[in-house]
Amino acid sequence: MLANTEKNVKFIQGNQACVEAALAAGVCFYAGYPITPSSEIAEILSERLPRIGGKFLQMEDEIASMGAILGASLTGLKAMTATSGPGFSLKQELIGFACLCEIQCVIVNVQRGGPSTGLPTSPAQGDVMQARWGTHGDHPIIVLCPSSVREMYDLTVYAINLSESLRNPVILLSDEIVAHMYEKIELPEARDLKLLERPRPRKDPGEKYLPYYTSHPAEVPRIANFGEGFRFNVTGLIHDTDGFPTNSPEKTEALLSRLHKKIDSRLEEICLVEAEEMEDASIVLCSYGATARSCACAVKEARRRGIKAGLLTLKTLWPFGDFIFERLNPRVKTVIVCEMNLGQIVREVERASRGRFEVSGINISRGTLITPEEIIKKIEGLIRN
Amino acid sequence: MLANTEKNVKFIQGNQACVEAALAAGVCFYAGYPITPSSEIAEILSERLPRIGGKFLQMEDEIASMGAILGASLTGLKAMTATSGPGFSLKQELIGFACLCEIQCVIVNVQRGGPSTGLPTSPAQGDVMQARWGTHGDHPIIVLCPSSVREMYDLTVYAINLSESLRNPVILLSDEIVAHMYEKIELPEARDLKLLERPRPRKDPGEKYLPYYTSHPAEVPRIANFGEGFRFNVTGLIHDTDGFPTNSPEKTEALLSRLHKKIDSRLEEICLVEAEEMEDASIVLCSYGATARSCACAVKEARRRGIKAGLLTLKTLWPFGDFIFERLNPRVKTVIVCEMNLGQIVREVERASRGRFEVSGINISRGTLITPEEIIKKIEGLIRN
Amino acid sequence: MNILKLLRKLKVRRHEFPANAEGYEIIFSGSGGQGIILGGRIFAEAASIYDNKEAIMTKSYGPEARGGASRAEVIISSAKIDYPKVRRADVLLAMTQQALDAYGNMLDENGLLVVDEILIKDVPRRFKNVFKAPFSALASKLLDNPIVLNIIALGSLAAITRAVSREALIRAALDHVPRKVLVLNRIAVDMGFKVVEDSGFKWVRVQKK
Amino acid sequence: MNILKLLRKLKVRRHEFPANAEGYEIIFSGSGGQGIILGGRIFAEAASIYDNKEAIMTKSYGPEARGGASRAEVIISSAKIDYPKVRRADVLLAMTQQALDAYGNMLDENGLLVVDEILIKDVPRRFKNVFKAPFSALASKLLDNPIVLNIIALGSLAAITRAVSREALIRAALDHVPRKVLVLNRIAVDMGFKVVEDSGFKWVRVQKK
Amino acid sequence: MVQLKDTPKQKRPVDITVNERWCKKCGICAAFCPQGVFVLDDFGMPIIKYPEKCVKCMLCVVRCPELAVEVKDTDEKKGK
Amino acid sequence: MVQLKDTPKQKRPVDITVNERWCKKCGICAAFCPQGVFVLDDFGMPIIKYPEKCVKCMLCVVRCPELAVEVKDTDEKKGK
Amino acid sequence: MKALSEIKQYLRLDKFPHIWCSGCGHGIILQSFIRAVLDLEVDRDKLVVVSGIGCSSRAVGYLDFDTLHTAHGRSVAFATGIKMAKPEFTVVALVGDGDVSAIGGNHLIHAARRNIDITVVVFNNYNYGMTGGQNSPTTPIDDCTSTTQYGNMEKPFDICVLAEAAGATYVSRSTTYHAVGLPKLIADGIAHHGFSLIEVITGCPTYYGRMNKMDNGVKMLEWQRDHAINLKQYQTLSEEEKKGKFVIGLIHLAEETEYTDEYLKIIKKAQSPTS
Amino acid sequence: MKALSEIKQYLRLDKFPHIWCSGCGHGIILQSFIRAVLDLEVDRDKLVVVSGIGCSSRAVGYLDFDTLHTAHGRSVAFATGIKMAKPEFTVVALVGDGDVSAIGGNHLIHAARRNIDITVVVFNNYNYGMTGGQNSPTTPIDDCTSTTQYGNMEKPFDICVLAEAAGATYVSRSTTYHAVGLPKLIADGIAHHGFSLIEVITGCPTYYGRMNKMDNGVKMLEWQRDHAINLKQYQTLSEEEKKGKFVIGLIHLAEETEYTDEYLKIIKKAQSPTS
Ligand SMILES: Cc1ncc(C[n+]2csc(CCOP(=O)(O)OP(=O)(O)O)c2C)c(N)n1
Ligand SMILES: Cc1ncc(C[n+]2csc(CCOP(=O)(O)OP(=O)(O)O)c2C)c(N)n1
Ligand code: SF4
Ligand code: SF4
Ligand code: SF4
Ligand code: SF4
Ligand code: SF4
Ligand code: SF4
Ligand SMILES: [Mg+2]
Ligand SMILES: [Mg+2]
Repeated sequence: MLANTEKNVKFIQGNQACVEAALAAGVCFYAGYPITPSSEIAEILSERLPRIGGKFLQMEDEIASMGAILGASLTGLKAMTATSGPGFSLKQELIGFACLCEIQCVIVNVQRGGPSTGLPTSPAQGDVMQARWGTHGDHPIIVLCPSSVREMYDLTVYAINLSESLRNPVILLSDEIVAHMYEKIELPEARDLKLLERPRPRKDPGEKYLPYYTSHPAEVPRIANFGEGFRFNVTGLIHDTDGFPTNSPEKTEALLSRLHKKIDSRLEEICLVEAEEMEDASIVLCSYGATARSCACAVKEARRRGIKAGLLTLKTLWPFGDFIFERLNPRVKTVIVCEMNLGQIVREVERASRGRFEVSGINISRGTLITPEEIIKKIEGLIRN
Repeated sequence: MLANTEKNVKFIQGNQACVEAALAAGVCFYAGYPITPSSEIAEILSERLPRIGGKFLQMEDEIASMGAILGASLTGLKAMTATSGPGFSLKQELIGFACLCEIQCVIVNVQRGGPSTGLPTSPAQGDVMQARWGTHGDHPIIVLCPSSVREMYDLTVYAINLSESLRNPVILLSDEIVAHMYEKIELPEARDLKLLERPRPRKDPGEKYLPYYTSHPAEVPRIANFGEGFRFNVTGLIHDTDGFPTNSPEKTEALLSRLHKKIDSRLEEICLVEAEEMEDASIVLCSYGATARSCACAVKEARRRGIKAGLLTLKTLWPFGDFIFERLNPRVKTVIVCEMNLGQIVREVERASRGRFEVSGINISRGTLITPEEIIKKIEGLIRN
Repeated sequence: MNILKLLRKLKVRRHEFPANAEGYEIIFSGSGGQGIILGGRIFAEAASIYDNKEAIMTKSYGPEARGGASRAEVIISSAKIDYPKVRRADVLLAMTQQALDAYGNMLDENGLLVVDEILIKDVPRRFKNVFKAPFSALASKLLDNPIVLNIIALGSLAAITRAVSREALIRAALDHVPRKVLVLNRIAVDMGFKVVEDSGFKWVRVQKK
Repeated sequence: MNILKLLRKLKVRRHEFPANAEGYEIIFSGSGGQGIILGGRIFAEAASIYDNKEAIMTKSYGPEARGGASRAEVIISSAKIDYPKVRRADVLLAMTQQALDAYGNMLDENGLLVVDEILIKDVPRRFKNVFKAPFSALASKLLDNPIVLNIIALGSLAAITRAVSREALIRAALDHVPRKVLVLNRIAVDMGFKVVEDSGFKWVRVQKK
Repeated sequence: MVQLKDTPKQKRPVDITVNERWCKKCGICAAFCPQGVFVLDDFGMPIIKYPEKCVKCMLCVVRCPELAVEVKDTDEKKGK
Repeated sequence: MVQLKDTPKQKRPVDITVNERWCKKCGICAAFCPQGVFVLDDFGMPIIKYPEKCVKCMLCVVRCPELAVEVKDTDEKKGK
Repeated sequence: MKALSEIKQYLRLDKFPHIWCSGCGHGIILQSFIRAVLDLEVDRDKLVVVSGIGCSSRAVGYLDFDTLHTAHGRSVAFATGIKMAKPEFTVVALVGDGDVSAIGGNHLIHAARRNIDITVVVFNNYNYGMTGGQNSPTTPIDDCTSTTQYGNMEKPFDICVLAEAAGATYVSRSTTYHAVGLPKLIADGIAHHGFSLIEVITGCPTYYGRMNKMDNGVKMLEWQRDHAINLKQYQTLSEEEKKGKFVIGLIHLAEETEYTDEYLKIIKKAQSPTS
Repeated sequence: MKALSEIKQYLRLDKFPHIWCSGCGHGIILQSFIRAVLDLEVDRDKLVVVSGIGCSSRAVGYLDFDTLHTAHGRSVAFATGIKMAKPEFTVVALVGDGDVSAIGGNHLIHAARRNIDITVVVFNNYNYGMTGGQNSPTTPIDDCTSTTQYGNMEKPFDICVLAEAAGATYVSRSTTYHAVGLPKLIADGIAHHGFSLIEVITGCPTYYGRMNKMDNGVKMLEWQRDHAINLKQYQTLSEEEKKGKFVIGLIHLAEETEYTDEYLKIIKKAQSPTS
C-alpha cells in the first residue's frame, strides 16, 4: 500500500499532469489568459513556476500571451501557453508567425464545445481541423492528442521535445474530459526523461551567421538565442537564409518547402498511433482523445459479441499518418471514425482510404462523450447491411 | 465605339468591381482595417458610402471591424468587411460567432503570400482550408472564389444574396491578382440585379417570439432585426430556439445539425462550377481564382497539341462539391488540381475521388502565378508515364 | 406505481451491456460550496492510491458552475477503466434537493441513495435503498464546522459500500486538508462510519443489468 | 557578342508555345511617383473601352512599393485573354535605370524598348530596337509640368506600336486627369506622337516564337 | 411635504415581501436594514420580523442581488 | 574650453560628404543648413558648394533620413 | 423610487432566479440599470444592450430589450457597429472588468476616443469571476487570486482615468453598496450625448471575496462602504488617509462633438453637389 | 556628437539604401536611436529591438542588434515576453502610430500599466504609411487620408496622455525636426527603469504629406518646426495661440516599482521556506 506513495504516484487531473510534465521537461516560461477548461494549467503553474525561478505571466489576452511566449522562446527558454477554442482562434495569427520564424513553443488547447462561446464547460473535439489549418497561408504544424492523464503527461513531454528539436510550434489538443479527469499516474523522475534540445549554432558569433541556413532541405536550422551575440534578425516576412526579407520566388519556394519537409520527412517518427486487436480485425474503430476511451470499451464489447473489431487510437493527429491507412491489413473492410465533432478526421481517413476500404463516421457534437452503446449500435448496423 | 461608354462599361480592378457589386446589391455598412492587397475596397467605399448615406468605419483592428459589421447586420443593414491573411486570422473568432448566431455578413479575403506577414504584395491561394476551418468548433461556411473582374462583381452579389438568404457569413476568397487586375466589365443596372433578402418574422412582435425556431431542419430561421420590438436575445453560447443559452445535449445537437443542414441541403444550388472542354476530356485540370486563368490557357494549348484536356473552374470552394467529382465522366483518368498553395483543394479532390480516378496536384507557392508552361509540362509528364 | 413506467418517463437509458460490472459507479452531487467535487476526489484517491485499485473521477458542471448543481462521477474498479463517465450509478450521494432532482435518474434501480436529511425534503418513493442522515447538522452542530459535512458523508459512504477502506479514506482525506484541521477531519470520517453503524443500515448490491 | 549566350545568362525563360500571339504584351516600368501604373492603365483602358479590344492590366510591386521599381503589365488582344501576366514583352517602357535593369530581361529579343534618355544612362547593347526620347525634359521644360511625362510616353508608344488609336488614347487619358489640366494632357499625347514622327523611328514587329 | 399628517410610520404599515424562490440567502437585506426589520432563519432565509419598524428607505430593495425584496405601502397593494 | 585658439571656422575646413548611393534627394540637408552650404543640382542631388561656410552644427547629419551626410574635420579624416 | 413590480416589467422573469452566486453584486447593478432606464423613459424597443463574456456579461440575458451577448471583450466593438448603423438607438454595454479592460481594452479606448454615444457600465469585481477568480487588470496590489497566490504584483488600471485619457466625455464611479444613487449615475451616462463610462465596484464573494477574507456578499458591501468616498470628502483627507480609498460620483464630464453626429456631417458633405 | 562612422558600426550596411521613400522621417529617428544607444553605451549583444509591421517597423532590419520584426501591433507583447524572460536585457520597441495605437493599443496600455522596463519609440507620421496612407488613431481632425477623403472626423489620441494614464513612468515627445535633442530623450527613456514611451512626430511625405499639402520631406520638417513647442513656451501662450501646437520634451516622469523586479520578489517569496 505504501508503495504508491513512495513511487510518486499521484491521483491528478489531466491539466495537472500537463503541468507536471512541462516542469519536468524544463518549461520555465508560461504566458496565458484564463479560459475554461484550461485554466487549471495556468493556476497551478502560477504557483509552481516561481518556486523554480520560472516566469508566469497572465497577459491581457491570448494574442499577447502568444507573443510573450514567442519572445521568451527566442531568448532560449522553453515556453508554453494553454487555452481553449475562443482563445485558440485568437492565437492563430501568431501561430503562423511561429511556424514561419521557426520559434519553438507548445500550445495546449483544451477543447470545449464550439463554435463561438459554445458550451464552455463541455467536452468536444471540434478544433481538429482548425489546429491544422487555422492560420493563413501554408504552414507546417504538429498536433498531439492525449486520451488519458498518463498521456497528457507523456504527450506534453513529447510536444516539448518535438517543438524544441524541430523548432516548430506543437499543439497539444486535449479535451475537457481528459483535462478534468482524475486518474492515477506514476510521475517519472525528471532525470529519467529523455529531453531534446534545440539545435544550436555550430560556431561562435562571427561575420556571416545565417540563422535559417541548412545544409540539406529537411534539416532544422541552427538558430541562435537572442542575447548570445549573433545579432540576427527574425521576421514574419518571407526571408532568406540570412533572416532578412526577400521577394524572390525561388527563395520563397525554398523556404516554404524546407519548412514542410522538416515535418514531412519525419512523418513516421512523429506519428504515434496505438493499435489494439488489429491482427484479425475486419471492422476498425479509429479515434483519439477522450472518445478513444469509449471506443476501447466498445471494442471489448464487440469482441464479446463475436465481432472482429479493432481499434486505432491516434496520438498524433497532424501531420496526418496516411501511411497508417495505406498499410492496413486488406482484411479491414470498414473503418469507423469516432469523434466528438461533425466530421473532421473522418475526412482525412476518407482521403487516405483511396477507396480501399469503406469509411464511416460516428460524428456527434452535443457536449457529452459518445457512449460505447452508440458505437456498438453503429457497428451492428454496419454489419447488418 | 461609343457603345461601351453608354453601356456603363468600365475598365476597373477586381477590388473596385467588388465595391460596385456591393453597392449595387445594397451594402450600406462597411467596417474594416487596412491591409494590402485589400485596401482599395475600403478606400473606394470610404468615398462612395457617405454619398448614399451608408456608413464607413475604419476600426482599430480586424476584430473590431468584424464586431462592428455584425452589430450593424443585426440592426438590419447589409454589411461587409475586407481583409487579407493576417487580418483574416484575427477575424476567425467572430466568424464563428456569426455562424452560430446566424448573422449575415460578407467577408472579403484578398489572399496574399503567407504564412504570417509573408509576401504582402504577392498573390497566393493559401487560405483555402483556413476559410473552411479557421474558427474553433464545427460551423457551416460558404466560400466563393472569383477568377476575373467580372466574377469579382458577380460573386460579390452572389455572396451577399447567399449570406442574406441563409443568414450565414459568406467569404469571398479572392487573390492579389484578381483584386488588382484591371479588366473591362459591363456593370449591370442595379434594377437588373436579382437580390435576395433575409427571411423576416412572419408575425409582429408578440408574446412568444422564437428567433431561432424553424419548422423543418433545413429552414432558415426568421430572426428579427434589432429595434423592431421583438426584444430577443443573441448569444454565442449554444442556444435554444428562444435564443437563450442551453446545455442540453439534445438541443445542442439539434442546433448544430440545423446550422449545417442549412448549407448542406442546398449544396448543388450553392456550388458553382464552370466546365470547359469536358465532354471528351480524359485529363482534367481543376482550379479556381487567378490560377484558373493559367489553366484555361494551358487547356487550349494542350488541345492544340492533341491532348484531351478539360477544365473545371470552381467558383464555390466551400461547401465542397463532392458531387461534381462523383459525376465525372468515367473517361476521366486524371484530375490535376492547380493552386497557388502547397496542397489544399487537392486534398478534397483526393477525398472525393474515392480512388475512381488519379489525383495529382500542381501546388506552387512562391508569390507568382503558376504559368501555363508549368501546367503543360505536368500534363505531358503525366501522359508520358 | 409502476417503476418501469416511471423509469421511462425519466428517460433512463437502458444499457445494452454491462460496463465496469465489477466496479462501483458513484455520483457525488450537491451545490458549489459544499466541497462535493473534493469529496469525490478524496474518495477516488483513497481507492486508487491507498487501496491500490483503479479509479477515475470526472466532473460535470454547466456554465452556471458557480451557483447551480455540481457533480463528480467516480468509478472504482479492479480492472482498467476505459469509459470514464458513469452510465448507471450504483451509488448517488445528493446533498441538495436540486442535485437529487437533477441526477436522481442516473441511479440504478437497485442503487443506493445517500442524502442529507435536512437539506433534502423530498425523496421520491421510487428510490428503494435510501440512507438518510443529517450530515449538515452533524457538521455544524456537533463538529462546529459546516465544512466537514462532505467528509462525514464520505465516511458513511465507505461504511455502507466498502468501496474504500476506512484507512485509505482517512489518509486521502488528510492529504487534502490544512494541518490545523487534521484531527477534525479524522473525527469526521469516523463520525460517518458511526452514523451508519448506529443506524444498522444495510445495502445489498445487486449486479446491474 | 553572342546574343543567345546573353539571353541564357539573363535567364529569359523561353516559351514553349506562343500565347496571345496576336496581341501586344507591354510592360510599363519606372519608380513610384512617375505615374507609370496609371500610364499602363490609361493605355489599356484606351484599347479596351475606346478601341473595343480585349485588354488586361496587372501590377507588380514589392513590399518596397513606395520607393523602388514599379511595373504595370498590359496585354492587348483581339481575343479573350486568359493568362493575365506578361510572359515575354513585345514592348518595354522603362523610365528609370533601375526599372530597365529589373525588367529588361522580360523583353522579347525583337521587342521594342522605349526609354527616357535623360533618366536612363546605360542601355545594354543587346536591345535591338530602342526608342529614346527625353520625356522627362519635355514634360518639365516644354510643358512645364513634370507630371505629364507618362502621358507623353504613352503618345510615343501609341505612335510606334499602333496598339491603340490616338483618339482612344486621348479619351482615356482625359478620363483620368483633373479638368484644369485637360488641355495640357491632350497636348502631351500629341507631343508623344510628334516626337516619334520627328525622329522617323520605325519598329517592325516580329512574331514571338 | 405640506401634507404632513399624523401618520407615524407604524400607522401606515408597509408590506415587505421576500420572493423565496429567488432569494439566495446572502443576508444583505438583513445586514444593512437600518431598522433591523429582518432576521435570518437557520438556513439564512430572511424573515420579516419587525415590519412595523420599516422606514421605507428601500435599501433592502435596491441592494438585494436577487431582486427578491419588495417593499410596498399596504394600501398600494390593496389597490391592485 | 580653455584651449580657445585663433582658429576661425574657415581656417580649419571641414570635410562634408554626401553618400550618393544612399541619398534620395529629399533636399532636407540643403533646406535647413543654416549656412547655405548645399545647393541642389538639376536632379535634386545636394552639392556641397560652400563647405567653408559650415559651422559644424551637424544639423544636416542628424536630419538626413538616409544617413548619407557626413561632416568631419579635415584633419580628422587625414588621421584615417 | 419605482416599485419592484415596475422593474420586473423589464425583466425576463422566466429566466429567474439568475445564475449568479449568493451575494454576488451583479444583480444589484442589474436592478440599478433598469431603474436608470425607467427613470429616463428610454424607448425599450430602441434600446440595445450588449455584453461580452463573464458572469457580469450574463446580465443581458435577464433584460427584456434587444440583447446581444457577444464574444469575450468585444462588446464595445459590436456596440460601435450598432450605434453607427442606427444612431437613433440607445446603446449600452454591460461588461466585466476583465472583459472590458483586459481583452477588450483596445475597443474601450478607441470608442472613448471617438466619443461615440455608447454607455459602458463596468461591473468591476476585481477578478475574473466566470473562469474561477483569476486576477484582472483591476485587482488591487497584493491581493490573492487563483493566479496570484503569492499576492498580486501588477499595478491595476484606474479604469476611469484611462477612459478619460482616451477621450470619454462622461465618467463616473460607484459601488453596489451605493445602490440608491447608482441609477442616477447610470442614467446620467445614458443621457449624456457622447461616450460614457460608469465603473461600479461590485462583489464576487465566491472567488475574489473568498480569497481575500470577504467570503460573502455582506462583507463585500461593507468593504465598499468603508473604502468608497465622494470627492469632496476625499479632498479633505490627508495623504495617509487617502490610501486605499477611492472616489465615487462624477469623475469627468465634457462636451465634445459626438461621433455619429460627425459622420452625418460627412454624409452631408459627400452628398453636397460641390463634392 | 558622435561621427556618422560610429553610427554606421551599428547599422547593417549591406541593407542600405533603406526602403523608405525620399524625405521619409523614419531614417532620422533611426539615426537618433543609434545615437541614444551609443551615448548610453548599451551592451549591443544584450539589446533586443522589436517592432511590428509598418514602414517604421522596418527600422529593425537596419540595426545590427538582435532584432525582431513581429506581427502588426504585437511588438509590445513580444517585448514583454523577452524582458520577463531576461530582465537583464535592454528591450526597445520601434513602432508606428498605427501599429502601437490602433491594433496594438491594448498591449501598449497593459505594458504601461505593468511598468515593465521596456522603451517604446513611436514613429508617429499621422497615418498608415505602409498600406497607402489611411488614417490612423493619431491623424489630426479634418486631415485627408486615403480613407478620410472628406476630412478626418475622428478625434485623435494623444498617445502621451494615454500612456501616462495607463501607467507609463517616463513619457516624452519630440519631432524629427528636433533631431539634435532626440537622442537624449530616447536615451533617457532607455535609461529609465520602468515603462518608457517616446513619441516622435515624423513625416510621411508620400501619403499623409501629399494629401495634406506637404509633399516632400522639407515641408514636413517645416510643419514640425512650426507646430512643436516646449512646455515652458507653451505655458506662456494664450488659449488661441495654443491651438494646433503640441508640446515637446519630457511630459511625465515618475518612480514606481518595476515589473520584473516585482516578479523577482514573488520568486523569492515562493522559494522562501515559509511559503
Ligand atoms: C477569447 C476568450 N478568452 C477567454 C475566455 C474565458 N473567459 C470567460 S469570462 C472571462 C473573464 C470574465 O471576467 P469579467 O469580465 O471581469 O467578468 P466577471 O465574471 O468577473 O463578472 C474569461 C477570461 C473567453 N470566453 N474567450
Ligand atoms: C493583422 C494585420 N492587419 C493589417 C496589416 C496591414 N498593415 C501593415 S502596416 C499597417 C499600418 C502601418 O502604420 P504605422 O504603424 O503607422 O506605420 P507606418 O507605415 O506609418 O510607419 C497595416 C494596417 C497587417 N500587416 N497585419
Ligand atoms: S438580500 Fe435578497 S437574496 Fe439576500 S437574503 Fe435578502 S432577500 Fe435573500
Ligand atoms: S425599506 Fe429600509 S427600513 Fe424598511 S426593511 Fe428595507 S431596509 Fe429596512
Ligand atoms: S538630406 Fe540626405 S537624402 Fe536628403 S538630399 Fe540631403 S543627403 Fe540626400
Ligand atoms: S553642419 Fe550645419 S552648417 Fe555645416 S553643412 Fe551641415 S547643416 Fe550646414
Ligand atoms: S463567481 Fe463571482 S462574479 Fe461570478 S456569479 Fe459568482 S460571485 Fe458573481
Ligand atoms: S510611405 Fe510614408 S512612412 Fe512609408 S516609407 Fe514612404 S514616406 Fe515613409
Ligand atoms: Mg470581473
Ligand atoms: Mg504611421
